This record gives sequence, C-alpha cells and structure tokens, in this order.
Amino acid sequence: MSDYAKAEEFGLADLLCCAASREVADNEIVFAGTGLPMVAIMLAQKTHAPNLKLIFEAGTLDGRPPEIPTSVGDARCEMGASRSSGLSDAFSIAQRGYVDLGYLGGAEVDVYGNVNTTCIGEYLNPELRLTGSGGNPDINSFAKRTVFIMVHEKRRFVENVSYITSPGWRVKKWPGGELVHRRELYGAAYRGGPSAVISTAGVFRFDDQSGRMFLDTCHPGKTAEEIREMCQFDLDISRVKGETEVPTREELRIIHEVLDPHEIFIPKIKQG
Amino acid sequence: MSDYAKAEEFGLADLLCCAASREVADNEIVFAGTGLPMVAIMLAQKTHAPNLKLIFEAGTLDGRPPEIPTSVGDARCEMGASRSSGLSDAFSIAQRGYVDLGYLGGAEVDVYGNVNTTCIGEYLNPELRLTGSGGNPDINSFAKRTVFIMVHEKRRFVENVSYITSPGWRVKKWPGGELVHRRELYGAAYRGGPSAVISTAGVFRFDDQSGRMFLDTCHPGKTAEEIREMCQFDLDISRVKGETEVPTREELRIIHEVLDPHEIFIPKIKQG
Amino acid sequence: MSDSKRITLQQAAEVVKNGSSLTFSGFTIWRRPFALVFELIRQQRRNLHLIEVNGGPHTEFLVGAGCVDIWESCWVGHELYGKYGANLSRKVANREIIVEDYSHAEMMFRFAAAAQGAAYAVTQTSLGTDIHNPEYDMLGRAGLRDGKRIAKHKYLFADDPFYGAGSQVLIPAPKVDIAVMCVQQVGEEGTVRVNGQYYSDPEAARTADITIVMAEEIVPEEYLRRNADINTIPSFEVDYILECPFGAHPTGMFGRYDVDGAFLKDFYARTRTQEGFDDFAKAWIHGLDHISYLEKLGWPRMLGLKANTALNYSPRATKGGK
Amino acid sequence: MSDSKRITLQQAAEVVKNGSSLTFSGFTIWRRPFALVFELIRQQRRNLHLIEVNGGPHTEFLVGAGCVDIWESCWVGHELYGKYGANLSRKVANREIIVEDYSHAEMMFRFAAAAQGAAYAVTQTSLGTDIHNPEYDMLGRAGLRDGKRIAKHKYLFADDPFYGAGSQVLIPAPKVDIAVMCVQQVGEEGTVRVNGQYYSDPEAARTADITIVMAEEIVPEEYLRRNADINTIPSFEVDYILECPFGAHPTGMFGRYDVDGAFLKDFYARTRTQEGFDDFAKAWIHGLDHISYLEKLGWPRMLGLKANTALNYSPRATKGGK
Repeated sequence: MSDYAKAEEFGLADLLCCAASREVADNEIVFAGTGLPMVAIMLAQKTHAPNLKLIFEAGTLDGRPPEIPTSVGDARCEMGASRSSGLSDAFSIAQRGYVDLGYLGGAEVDVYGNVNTTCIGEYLNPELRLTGSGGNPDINSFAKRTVFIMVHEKRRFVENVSYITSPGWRVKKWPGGELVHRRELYGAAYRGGPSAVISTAGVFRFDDQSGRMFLDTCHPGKTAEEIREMCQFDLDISRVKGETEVPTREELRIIHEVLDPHEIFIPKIKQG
Repeated sequence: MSDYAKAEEFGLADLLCCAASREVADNEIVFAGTGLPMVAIMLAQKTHAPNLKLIFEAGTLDGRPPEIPTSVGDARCEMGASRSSGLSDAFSIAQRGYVDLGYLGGAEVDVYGNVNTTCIGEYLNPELRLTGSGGNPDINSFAKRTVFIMVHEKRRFVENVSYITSPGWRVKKWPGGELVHRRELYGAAYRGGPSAVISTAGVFRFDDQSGRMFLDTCHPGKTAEEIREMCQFDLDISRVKGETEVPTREELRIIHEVLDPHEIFIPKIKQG
Repeated sequence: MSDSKRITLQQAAEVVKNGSSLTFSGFTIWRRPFALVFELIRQQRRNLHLIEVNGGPHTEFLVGAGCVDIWESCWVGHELYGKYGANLSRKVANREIIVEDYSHAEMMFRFAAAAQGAAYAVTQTSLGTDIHNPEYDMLGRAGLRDGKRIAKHKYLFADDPFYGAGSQVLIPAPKVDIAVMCVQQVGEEGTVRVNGQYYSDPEAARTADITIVMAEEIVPEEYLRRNADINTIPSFEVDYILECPFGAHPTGMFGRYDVDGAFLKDFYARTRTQEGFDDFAKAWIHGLDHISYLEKLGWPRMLGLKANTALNYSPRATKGGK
Repeated sequence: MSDSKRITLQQAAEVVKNGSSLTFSGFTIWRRPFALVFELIRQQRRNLHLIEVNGGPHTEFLVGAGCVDIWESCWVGHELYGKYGANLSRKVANREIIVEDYSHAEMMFRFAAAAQGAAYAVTQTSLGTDIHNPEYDMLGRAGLRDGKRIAKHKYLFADDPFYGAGSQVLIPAPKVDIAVMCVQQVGEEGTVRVNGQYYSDPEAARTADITIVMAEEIVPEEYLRRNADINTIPSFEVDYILECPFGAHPTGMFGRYDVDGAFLKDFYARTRTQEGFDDFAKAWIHGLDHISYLEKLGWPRMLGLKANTALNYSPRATKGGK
C-alpha cells in the first residue's frame, strides 16, 4: 500500500507532476520538453518506469540525468545518455514512429485538445505574441499519445483555440479550414493524439468518437461542477471516476530531494 | 624546368596517373573513387595542389592519407581527415555543390561522354552484368567537372553506350529517351559535366556546343589517326595539341616510393 | 596550409550586410554567437532576415535593436529565464517585423534538406494546424515570395504517390547567406569540434553560403585531425574563423560555462518596452567591445558560471529558480 | 536494466524469415555481418529481398547460395579483390534474380528519408541516365509494386515548385524488415559505438523494423554512456545483440582487422560457376560454425590481418596487389 501524502504536505505542482508521471508505462519511449514535463518523466524513471527511454528535443537519446536539466539544451541532459547528437536525430526518430508518449504544455486548449502556444487573440492582429510552436505540434503529430500539463483558467479552456499550434482530435483541413478528425488528415502517419490534459484543476481525457474532452478525475478540493465552470465549453462531467491520486511521500522525496532540490521548477511546500 | 622521365622509365599507368593529376588545381575540392583516381589525386596533393580537399565516398572529408588506401572504406582514408563520418555526409556535400572535380572510371564511354558501368549488351538481356553504378552518376551529376580514366579499346569507345550509367553532355530525356543537352535536364543543379577522358591512348575533351568528344593530346608513341581508329565513333582529331605531357621523375618517385610502394594499383616498370 | 581564415570580430560583423539572411549555431539559450550579435548591433546592421531552427535571446537582442525585418522560425524565448520574446512580441504588435511561423521539426527538416542540396523536404508533421493556414503565409502577404531567395510557397500539400501514406507537407529548403557559429574549438583550417549536443549546427553550416566560426579557442588543425570521427564540421565548409572566449555569454556552452540566468532574467524584465531595450543596450552593448564587456561582467560572475570539467556544467551556477 | 537483448548467432539468423527484406552495416568490403550471412546460408534461408546502399562480398555469398530473389541497390563487387559480382552476374544472365538499379546517392537518400520517417526523398542526381529508363523498372515489370512493402513507382519526376530549380527525382523510402549490423562495440542495452567511418549504418538501423547487432565485443552499457557523443546508434533502435569476434571476416573492421584480400580473391576466382560456388560453400560454410570457421582460418592468417591499434589498420596485411 502506497504511503500517500496528506493535503498539507504537497502543492499543486507536486500533484500535477505525480499525475503526469503516472501516464507513462515502463519501457516506453518518451519525448519531454523543458519544465514540469521533465520533472514528471524523470520521476517516473525513478519510480514505476525505470526502463523508460527519454528523448530530449535538442538531441539526447535515452539520457539519465542525475538532476533536473534547466532546459533540453543543458549539459545535464547528456549524462548517462545512449547517444548525444542533434535535433535532426531527435525529430527523425520521432517521425519514424519510435515515440510512445510526449509531454507538452500550452497557453490555451480547446475541447478537441487543440493547443495554442503561438498568440493570444487574432493571429494577424494579436493581443500578445507568445513563443511560437517550438516542437509542440511535432511531438504531438509523431507520438502515439500526448499528455498536456496546463494552468487551469477559464480563459485558457476554450471551445476553439484562436490558433491551432498543436493538433488535437479534430483539426483544420486546409485550404478550407473545416474541422475534421485528425485520422482523416494524417493517413499512414496517424498514430494517436492527446490522451490526457492534466490541469491545475483535474485530469481530462477525450471521447474516442467525438474527440471531445471529458473530466476524468478532480484534484482534491475541486468538484466536477466547479471544474465545469472553469471551462468556456460544455465539459462532459458524466464520467468522473473520482479524485486524482495524490502524491506519495516517496514521490515527494524524489521530487524535492533528488530531482529538483533547488526548486527550479517545483516549489517546496513549507509546512507549519 | 621539369625533369621529365624517359619513355622506358614509366608505364601507361604512370602516364595516366600523372595526366589525371594535372587536371586538378590547388584548393579545389575533389571527390575520388577507389583505384587509379585515388593515386592521381594524392599525387596532385603531394605536388602542385597541396591544398586540395579530398572527399571519399564512404565518409572521409579532407583526408590526408600517408599511403594509398585500398578502397574508400579503408581505415587509411581517415588519417589526417578533417571529419570522418558516412555516406550521407559525402553525398549531401556533393549535392550541395561543394565539389569542383570528380575522378571516375568506366567500362564503356560514348562520344558524348556518357559512361556505362552497369552491363555489357542489352540491359534486359545482358551479355555481362557489371558492378552497377556505384557513385559514378552521382559524382558526375554533382561535380563541376569530372575526369574519366579508362582502358582504351575500340569496343569501349562507342557512338552510344548501351546503358547510360553516368551522364555525359547529351543524355536521355525520359519518358521518351531522346538525347538532349544535360543543361536542359539539370536545371539549377546544372554545374558542368565531363571535362576530360584520359584513356590508355590519349586525352580527350568535349566540344562546348555539340558536347562531342575530341582528341586533345596523344600519348607518346600513338598518332591521332591510330587513336581515331580505336573509336567506334568518328573522333574529331582536328584540334590535337600534341603529345600528352609525360611524368616527371619526381612524380614517379612519389607514386612508387610514397603512395603505392606495394604496387596495389600501379605496377613498377622493371628497367634493363 | 591554405591562406588564413582568421578575421577580427569587427570584420566578421562586416561580412553580414544589410539585408543578409542569417542563421546561427546553438539551441534556445545555448551556444549563441553573442559577441558577434552585439557587434552587429553596434554596427547598426539593418533589414536582416533571420532563418532559424529556433530562436533565443540573440534573436531578442537583434530584434529589439531594430536589425531584423523578417524572422522565420518557430520559437523565441529565454527558457526558464523569460517566458517569451518580449521584443519580438512588441514588434509584431506594432507590425514592425514579419514573422513566418513553421513548426520546429519543419524548420529542422528544411535545413536538413538545404544541407543535402535538396530543393525541399517531405514531412507529415503539424497537419491540421494553423501553421498551414493559407491566410497566415506572411511572406506571401508581403509580396516577398520571389522564388529566388524566398520560396514561391510557404509549403505545399501533396499525396504520397509511393505508398498511399496520405497527405504530405512539402517545405522549401531555406536560402541562407551566412551562418554564424559559436563553438568550443576550431582549427586553423576551419575544422570544427563541438562538444556535447550539436543541435542543428552541421546543417546550419552546410546550408549557408558563407560560414563564420567564432570559437572559445583556435587550436592547431593537426590536433583536431588526430580524431576525425569526433569533429563536427569539415574545414572546407568554414570561410572565416575567430577566437572569442566567452563569446556565447549570456548563453551557455557545454563544458565551458553555464547560461547566465540572472543576466537573461534582467534582460527579459527590462526590455518589455523599446525604451527599456535602448537603456539595456546602452549599458551592455554600445561603447563596449568584447573585452570591456567581459570586464564589466567581472571575474566573480564569470568564475561562477565556469563549467566543472568532469560534469560539463557549473554546479555553482544559480539557476534562477522560481 | 531491461530484459536481455542477447541472442545466439543461430537465433539471430532465425529472426530473418523466408521472404524478409534485409539490409546490412558496412561499405563494400568493410564491416559486413559475415558470420550471420554464413548462418543464413546454412539455414537455407530463401526468397530474401536485399535492399542495400551498396553491396559487396556478403551479397555475393547470399546470391550465390540461392537465398536472394530481389537485389535492390547500386553496386556489387570486391573492390580490388574481384572486379564485379560474378554470382549476381550469373544469376542475372539466367534470370534467376531481380535486380533493381538505383544510383549510390539515390540509395543513400532513400535510406536517409526512411530513417527520417519520410515517404520519399527529393534529389537531382542521375538525371538523363538509364537508371530512370521506364523500361528498366524491374520490380514493376515483375508486378511486385504493391504499394505496401514495395513502392508503387521506382521513382517519379516532379518540377521544383519552390524555386523553379527544374526536374526533381522523387525516390521512395525503402521498407526494410531487418538490419543486420556488424560493429566494434555494443552495450548490454543496445547502444552501438562504431569506430571510424560509420558509412550508412545509422540510417540502416533506423530504417529497419528490427535491428540485430553483431559486435566484436559486448561491453558494459555504462562504459559507452560515459561518452554519449561518440556513440552511433541509440539503445532503443536495437532489438537483439550478440558478441561475435571476427564476425566480419573476410571483410575488414576499422581498428580491429583488415580485409582478407586473399580470401576474397580466391572466392572471386572460384565462384564464377554455380559448381564453383557450391564447392566453396562446402569448404567454408556448411558443416562449420563460427568457431570452427576461425579455427580453419588459423592463427597466422588472423594475426596477419589484425590492425595495429595506433594505425587502425594492419601494416602487415598483404593487400593483394596487381
């Protein structure tokens, strides 16, 4: 039996990190970006999935960093790696179909799991230009499953994102731009799509048929109704399984003592 | 003044090697295949073109082998190289347009400099299947100039080769197969073509307009008329400049004492 | 052996002309040729067209200083030291710059195609996204697709004729005038040895018509040629070389020094406005040269960033955590 | 860490089924997985489809033994130890094999595309040659272009739509069931370190659905991971590993042993006829295993081929000169 931590012993970032970590199975090949996804996957590597293979976009393959790299270009990424090379290798391996799971983030997500990291507002007249796509659409196009980790605000959970940076389950068919199931567009390259969104409110999954998001579990202290109110679209809460599994004390120890002792990505919870 | 060797001091292979070596200018980037081309280019490197850059097909870039490699895959290729890698690098560099000169061989050549290394006789019913193309068409497609080194026999110097393995000045336009100037087919990738054929009889070049071969120089002891008789096509001998420049004693010393002391590619001439 | 490829930092910046298309070594906040970027700003280079597999702080400096007309890439930011590219963002809002968005893999495959001498690449990434929205072809909207230095189309779709694998995205190889690389070692004849991840450096150097290499150290060519299989870029792809220690600061360099997170955070915080950028540039770029820039940074700061040679990173560097 | 990838030579050969498509490590007469090739001949594997960037002696052995139905490549021979592939030549004359000819760069770019997960490559090589003669599409003539494991077209032409650069050759990525690699070192988890030129090995491994690595030595994985930047193939691309010293003989291996030129010359001279091949196979393949093969070769021969570790080749090896 797992030794679960009490509510006051962990923060939201800890919860997200542990929930994300549980999305991966052992022996899978995982592509993770900078930040929380990196902590989540390294946590999995040090708990239930010791044989997962980690690919960083900048070019390290099957690395085993002893502590968290500050970004995927960091020297730490290379420690214990099977091969260190460059982006051509990383993206070729991904497009060739090796990747089981990708961890990503986003500024906005819509009901179909389309994610926007490019701009807030109209692309041609943006309120705020963001970083741009990075590898988000690529990892999401190539991997069998992707998991998004996001801050949950009503303005971020929308019916349709203003700019699809990264493809969800129903995407735009050009030149017309009508929404179609991604299976239609990707042909032989179709391998899957977003399998979960882990927000600061709950865990969400997608209906096989409609491709629409539904609520899977609520984080402790949140009700399904509250979470529905935090979305601009009509969130399906009929399938809620219960509460999101909370971190164990061992997971918290690994996060804060081994992986991120300097609180680069995950702050420690100060207890009374 | 160069100290030229006397007729009895060198063999045909020596003459070919020196003639081929003289085709390259200093600082050029050269792509050379296994065998005599390799000796020729390394001779140039050790005489008038110390700064030429040598690329071997298997993946060594700007190598400076102290002695002749037995093939382009040999460990010797890598000695003193700027980079050792693989075929993708070598062919990418070539297609990108870095190569000034390629040295090649062939079983048959035609009046337009098309070369056959694939089969003798009809392709669909061959008298003899040969090695196949290797990199011959590629180097010939990508380099600004190519030099062919060949055994001169009448059956090898033909009006049209039975199979164009490597493109000369007038090549086949598919699907019809009519002969057109290579400039028409290569578009932006057009950089040049065969600049010389060095056979065991003489040195041949190509007319700018017609793309047809003409005799440039005769090897010592051969007349232009004799050489014309050694071709199945009507060889233009109106522009002959004289005799092929013979090897110097220093060149012979480098070939036999430095580059190929074990007579792997070039036999020593036994005198008196 | 051959004529010297050595030039000075000033001369290197002069190789870049107003209107040149440019690319760089490195990845986000790693191994960016900052000393030369600063010199370009000092020399007030204008109308640059940056074509980058990904951007970073160097992009933000060039954009903030008004050097850039077109930015063709997929990402700009400072990783954990600054969420996004505030200077680019400001210029986009003011319509002072053209941004052409591709995905990261698209940019990588475009450079891989160019480095291979191919006209275009074939991929199946990012289908269904707004990256392929025909309304968002910004170079096309600006009438700049002349089919010479800028491709006639941002991309094209084509069905796979060989295996019926479905819709393919054809993306043009970029035409790049100059690549500026920032690496650990270069030999006198131009051979480059990159330590650690080489990112998209080999493709960048091969794609560009002219390659300038800025290195922590120029080493004897013969030293590098003793181990040809660990070299990264061959001699003949490099046109100019210069030695410039700590030339990547404030970005990091594997085995040599870490990212200066505090510097980047400060830059990010202070350059949201043009006035802020101009002040920052006055303090850190104008009136300085590379040595006086290092002197201004000071020994304690630089020693704190210095990588441990067993680890290849600095265990002392404050990572600018949250 | 993970379950062992180790198998025996016999088991490795059993991974290859009748009808499999196969590719190999190496280049012409270097680093060919001979021990496994011999075992395939012993096990009488049939109907193989070889797809190779280039062929060599190993092709000649498999073809001579009747294992191969289709050979798709650009070159076969023994370099200076035998002018051409006499077994292939004989089978071509007898119409006992289908040969699909591409150019060397086309084969390389096809594998590079496959390794990148692209459906096809775009190139401008070999335009105007009979390689593109539509009458010479041999898999098409045989009705084998099903668009599944064999592409619907040998190649297609298309005009460059981006820069008007003219006619492009589109060439399909190959579908390869199994790559058999012969290298210096493999780690217990599959990481491969190739010393010297890596030829087209990285692309071969990534292209194939299953990759078998035969190494001179299996080394601790952790040893290879101390220097990730000099490894060649990542762990997860490798499915099976086996240790097989001198497994490339009679071909050579950088840093370990030279090509056995005398062996190849003898093979070339004696296998012009099928009877000659059968005699040669009786003497050197059937009834032997890898160790008895080495014993038959004998110590003096193998010590003569052994590479000098400073030079990476054998200064003693007779090169079989003219």
